[in-house]
Amino acid sequence: MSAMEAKARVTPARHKTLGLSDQDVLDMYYYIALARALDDRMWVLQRAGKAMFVISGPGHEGCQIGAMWPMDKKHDWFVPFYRSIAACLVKGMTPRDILLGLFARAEDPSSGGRQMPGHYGHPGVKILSTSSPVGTQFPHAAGIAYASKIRKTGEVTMTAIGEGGTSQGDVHEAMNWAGIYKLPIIFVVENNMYAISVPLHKQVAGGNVAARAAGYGFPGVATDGSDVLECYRVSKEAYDRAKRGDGPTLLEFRVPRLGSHSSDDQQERYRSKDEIDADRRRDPLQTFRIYLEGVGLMDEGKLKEIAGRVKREIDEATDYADRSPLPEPESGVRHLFHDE
Amino acid sequence: MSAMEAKARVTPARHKTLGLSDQDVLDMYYYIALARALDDRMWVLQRAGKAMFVISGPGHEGCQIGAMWPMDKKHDWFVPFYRSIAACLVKGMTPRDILLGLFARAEDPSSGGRQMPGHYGHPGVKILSTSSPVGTQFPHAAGIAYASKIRKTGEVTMTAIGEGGTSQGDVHEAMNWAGIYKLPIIFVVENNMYAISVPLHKQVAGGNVAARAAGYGFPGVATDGSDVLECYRVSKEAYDRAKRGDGPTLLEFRVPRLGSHSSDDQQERYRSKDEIDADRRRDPLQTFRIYLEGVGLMDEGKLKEIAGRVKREIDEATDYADRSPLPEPESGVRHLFHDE
Amino acid sequence: MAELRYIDAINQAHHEEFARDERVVVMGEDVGRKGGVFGATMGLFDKFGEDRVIDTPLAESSIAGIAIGMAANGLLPIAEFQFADFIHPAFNQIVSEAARMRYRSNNAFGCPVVFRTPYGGSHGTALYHSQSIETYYAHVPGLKVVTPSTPYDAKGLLKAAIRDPDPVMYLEHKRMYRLIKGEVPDGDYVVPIGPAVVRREGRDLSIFAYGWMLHESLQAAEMVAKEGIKAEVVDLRTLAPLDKDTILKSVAKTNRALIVYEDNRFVGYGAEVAATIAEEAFSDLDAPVMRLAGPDVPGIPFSKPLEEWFYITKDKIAESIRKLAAY
Amino acid sequence: MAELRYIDAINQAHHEEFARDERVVVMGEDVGRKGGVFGATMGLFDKFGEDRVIDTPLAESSIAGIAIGMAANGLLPIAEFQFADFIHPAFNQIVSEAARMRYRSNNAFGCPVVFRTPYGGSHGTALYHSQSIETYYAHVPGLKVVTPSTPYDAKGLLKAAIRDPDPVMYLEHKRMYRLIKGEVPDGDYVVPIGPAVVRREGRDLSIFAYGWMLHESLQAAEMVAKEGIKAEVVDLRTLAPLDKDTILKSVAKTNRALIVYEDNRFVGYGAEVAATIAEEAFSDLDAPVMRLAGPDVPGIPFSKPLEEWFYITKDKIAESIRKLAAY
Ligand SMILES: Cc1ncc(C[n+]2csc(CCOP(=O)(O)OP(=O)(O)O)c2C)c(N)n1
Ligand SMILES: Cc1ncc(C[n+]2csc(CCOP(=O)(O)OP(=O)(O)O)c2C)c(N)n1
Ligand SMILES: [Mg+2]
Ligand SMILES: [Mg+2]
Repeated sequence: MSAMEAKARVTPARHKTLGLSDQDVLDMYYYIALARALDDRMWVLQRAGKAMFVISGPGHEGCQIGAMWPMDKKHDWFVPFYRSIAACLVKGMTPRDILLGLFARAEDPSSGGRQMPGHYGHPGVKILSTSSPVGTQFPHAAGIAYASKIRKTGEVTMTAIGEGGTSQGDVHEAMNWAGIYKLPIIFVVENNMYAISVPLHKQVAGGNVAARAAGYGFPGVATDGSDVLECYRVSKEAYDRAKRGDGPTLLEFRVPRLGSHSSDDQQERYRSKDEIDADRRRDPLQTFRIYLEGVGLMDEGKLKEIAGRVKREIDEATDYADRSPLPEPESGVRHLFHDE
Repeated sequence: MSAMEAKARVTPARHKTLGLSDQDVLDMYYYIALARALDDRMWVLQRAGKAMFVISGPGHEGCQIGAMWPMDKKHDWFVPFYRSIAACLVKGMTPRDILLGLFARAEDPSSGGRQMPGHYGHPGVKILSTSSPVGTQFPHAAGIAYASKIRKTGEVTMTAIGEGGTSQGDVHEAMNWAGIYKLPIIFVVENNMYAISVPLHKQVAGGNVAARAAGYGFPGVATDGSDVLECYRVSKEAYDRAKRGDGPTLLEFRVPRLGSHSSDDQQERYRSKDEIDADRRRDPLQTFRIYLEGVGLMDEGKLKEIAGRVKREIDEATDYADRSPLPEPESGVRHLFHDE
Repeated sequence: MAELRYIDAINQAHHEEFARDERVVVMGEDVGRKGGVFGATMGLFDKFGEDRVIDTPLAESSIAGIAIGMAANGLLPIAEFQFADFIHPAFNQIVSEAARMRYRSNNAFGCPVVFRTPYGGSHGTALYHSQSIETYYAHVPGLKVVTPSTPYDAKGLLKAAIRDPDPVMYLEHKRMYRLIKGEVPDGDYVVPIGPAVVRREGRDLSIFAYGWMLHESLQAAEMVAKEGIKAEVVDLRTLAPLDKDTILKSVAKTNRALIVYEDNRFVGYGAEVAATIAEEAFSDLDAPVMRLAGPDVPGIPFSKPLEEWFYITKDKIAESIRKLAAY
Repeated sequence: MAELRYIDAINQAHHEEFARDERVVVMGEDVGRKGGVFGATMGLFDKFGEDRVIDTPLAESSIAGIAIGMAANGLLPIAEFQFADFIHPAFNQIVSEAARMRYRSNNAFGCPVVFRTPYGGSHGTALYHSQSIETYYAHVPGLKVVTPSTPYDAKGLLKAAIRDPDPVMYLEHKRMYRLIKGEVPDGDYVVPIGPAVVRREGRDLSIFAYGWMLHESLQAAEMVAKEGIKAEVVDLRTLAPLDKDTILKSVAKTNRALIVYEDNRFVGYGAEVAATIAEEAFSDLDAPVMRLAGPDVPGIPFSKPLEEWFYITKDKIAESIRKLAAY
């Protein structure tokens, strides 16, 4: 969705029809802005030599926030991937938590500085620890959902992956399992058209990830990931479906990739300037702002206020994380097993 | 398809419409009869203590013969699974080859007696060596087809698996690859409703394997595997499609399982008598005979003649294989690498 | 106390743990209505229902991966792999995920999963139903590996594995299932993960073995006893973590070590035992540490003469004992 | 002859083999237009086209499995795994299929595939971009495993691997890519798979190492040389099959052996080297065979202090040398 299309989609009642209050959509915008600013900060810190590596999700924030919004932040489970920064923020992680990870500090709740940045996890808000091998999280999520089902906890599980990751056998196996047991689970695929440098047509036969769901007997929905409210709408439907016991949903969000794959990559080497520019025009931070302006909830002043709040939070978190101690060398042996 | 349904489907022109001569259909029947008799013989030998293990395909022969019929026996590739006995016979293996494997003789062309019976392979007729881990053959077949495509050999590759095997990640990965490169390949799924004891609804989400193909952007067709001519028809279409360069087809044949999983299994422990009986009524050996009788190509005398020929061939093969020497113990070290 | 077959001891442990703790579930191909292809889970489906006794799709990576997820959400899954040869598709989930969950999350998440699987050669098991896989997994930090050799240990170690807060690979040499019988207490007991045990005392040399090789070694020790060679036989039982103390104590007594394993020799598990002895018992040794292991071919071939060529039998072990004793 | 970086030598070998034999193809994630995340396949896509330089889907099991199929049908595939940490999903295809194709088919089918992958720790590579995987694969009969340590060997061994009629795992320690430079002949030459090589002569003890550890060991040897300890340093180069002769000859000369590897110590590759020396050079040894290896935790943690805690550095090696020399 471009700016022009975004404008065309402004109808005053849109978010209300979806059951979202004015405060809800303002909060959603705040999270998009927060995630983006945090993201920008991480790249600045990396370029300044304060961080070794960044992998983040510019362009993916809108769909993540739309998808996570219906979830119960305390009760439900999230099994993220490395681009899930916005989703993790909504789920309950803080900029501090994320920057403690970036700086690999002892206090980093994801891994105590053991993993690369971007490998989120947080037991307090039921975000399962992320690893690097792409695809492995899908069976984990299905297992969590199976446990919810037979333990009758009423939890819903959401997991996320890139479209490239859907090529993995594990993704198929997990969707097959989830379909068999009609699990309360939402599979999110954030399709940014690339797996590092590999374009969609060399990764996804048929070009349509959502279409795969039909083969497992559950619905698959493809949505413009820069249309935050539409992302929310399909996610709410998927959530209700899971809650009702009607089984899984596969959500494919078509999102812009606004940056290189990671700080180790230069996308200019394999993407044209035109294509990169076209993606920029689909930035959810912009399209959602246009919506809020259109329905009269956002203006210059409000924008400044949010930007200010976000900056303060991130400055504070950066300072905190920066001052926080590194792990002790000898702690490397710890937690191999439970009692050690 | 039951006997009654089989009778209903007798129309004089049916095989001719499909471009099959009278001789073709008689040959097809011969192969079904040959595969079945060979199968029966293997079980007799096993019960008599002459063979340690049998795994075979009673009930699957009709679809295998229909599927293999359009293939070029010398030029095209086949990547089988353990039930592919009838398909391997059509492709060019002989009862002797199969029984040399059953008796684990040095001369066994599949493995020189190294593998369990049922692990077919034959370089002379381009049947790739089979292993036991289910699913691994799908990527192999896709790799062969990719080589055919870029080497421009015009070969078509067929591979086969049970419906249970489609749960494997490898199967997904191979179909994805084949879809991306529009490979000249036919994926055959012989759906007998069980993976050993596990029923379809606990293995295949959605219950419909053919439906998976749409997710990869190529056609999937489900066919009654006891209707040999229909199996041929869809296979011929798939073959022509592959030859034209239009890419893969997924063929799901719904077949009866007329025996236990293998000689180590007793299906009575997990299947009802009624269900087993219902399967027996869908025996392709019977339904195809009914067709041939209906169109006047088969009668008592002809049946006897074929049975006699088949028995002679199998007796001869049994004798030969039985007299054939076992491998030398010291040969166990050989062929780890090329030059050894 | 009853005399049970090895397989029955495993089955009994399942039944008792299922009754004791409703978080315990078992999942795998044919573990449900059929009760497992070897019968390890017989009777559980009818008694505990299909929610807890789960016939899975034929997809090993997800068997492991889903078990990991279940464990993260309050269950204690036993993941059965029908044959050890077919655990390989799950290698990534076991190595990268199960074994690392606690370490990578800095103790935030654990992974109390038991990976159970029948391994090793029996008659006619051929290339793909006979593999030894312990080497691959014993090398994985974060994973415990046990190989019980008696019905008593089979039950007690399975209980320990189920109750362990970390992932345990539980390996059953399939040749023992029906052949090996022994006394098994009816009630609850646990054999701790870790300690090895001396199965036969001796003073001329020490044999280190596990699984089926323990039984062949005990018979070989019996054979050479008649010739006056007193072999000590140590059952390693737990392969990771390794009980070095018991090993070093035995070598300190006998001054000679023979390590017997059925797996391929090269970079096989026994190399670690040999290297440990070489490094830590150097001055105790009167002879080179010796290994007797499977030939370095990809598996046990099917045909009888080839199968016999492969196997490590009591005769071959006795031969090695004589050689080592004579050094 | 030019001085090339390790990565450039690998790249050059690709270019030459692609030009020499049109059956050679390369496949992997980002090997095409991007030229690989480390640049190993740079320039191939433009020169040889997308049929032969194949950007694959993100699915390692199929990268291996499809390569096996290609090899069965007349191609010579090089399958690149972006990081060794991500080869695990392909474990089944490599172990059960590639390594067994010839043996199981009694020589009817071969599997001329090269599995190439960057392994080992460099700065900031963390738990999942730093693994050593050689132990798993060196244990697999039917698979050859090479670990070149110099640009010269990198080129020559890659050519040998591509031309080998059997599957070869080609492991590149990623820390060498840009740091290690050396003379590389422009034209065609091959370094045979198999022979180890003595990189530094010495008579007080022998160090056995490969990959990055070779370079740390050479530096450590230099350090202790100043203290009068003359360490011989042997580059194993090929891990499977192992060149026992060169190892035993060196031990016969120095009577002391130190094996250095970055992989986790327990059941690590070095155990085989240690066990072999202990068994076959027993009477040559004046001191216990010693191993220095990575701690037994699931990987190299990210945070600097933890990373340094893990690494086997020249200082730690020098420390071990002194201890062994003093025994
Ligand atoms: C199993 C595995 N293989 C390879 C990689 C290296 N890798 C990391 S991200 C990535 C591309 C992922 O693409 P996609 O799933 O589309 O997600 P995106 O990064 O585009 O959001 C690759 C190849 C990995 N982490 N894990
Ligand atoms: C990877 C792997 N896991 C498990 C097995 C054991 N096994 C052999 S056949 C089979 C069931 C296969 O069912 P299906 O694919 O439906 O084929 P069918 O036997 O019914 O024709 C199983 C579980 C195996 N051979 N390979
Ligand atoms: Mg992507
Ligand atoms: Mg079936």
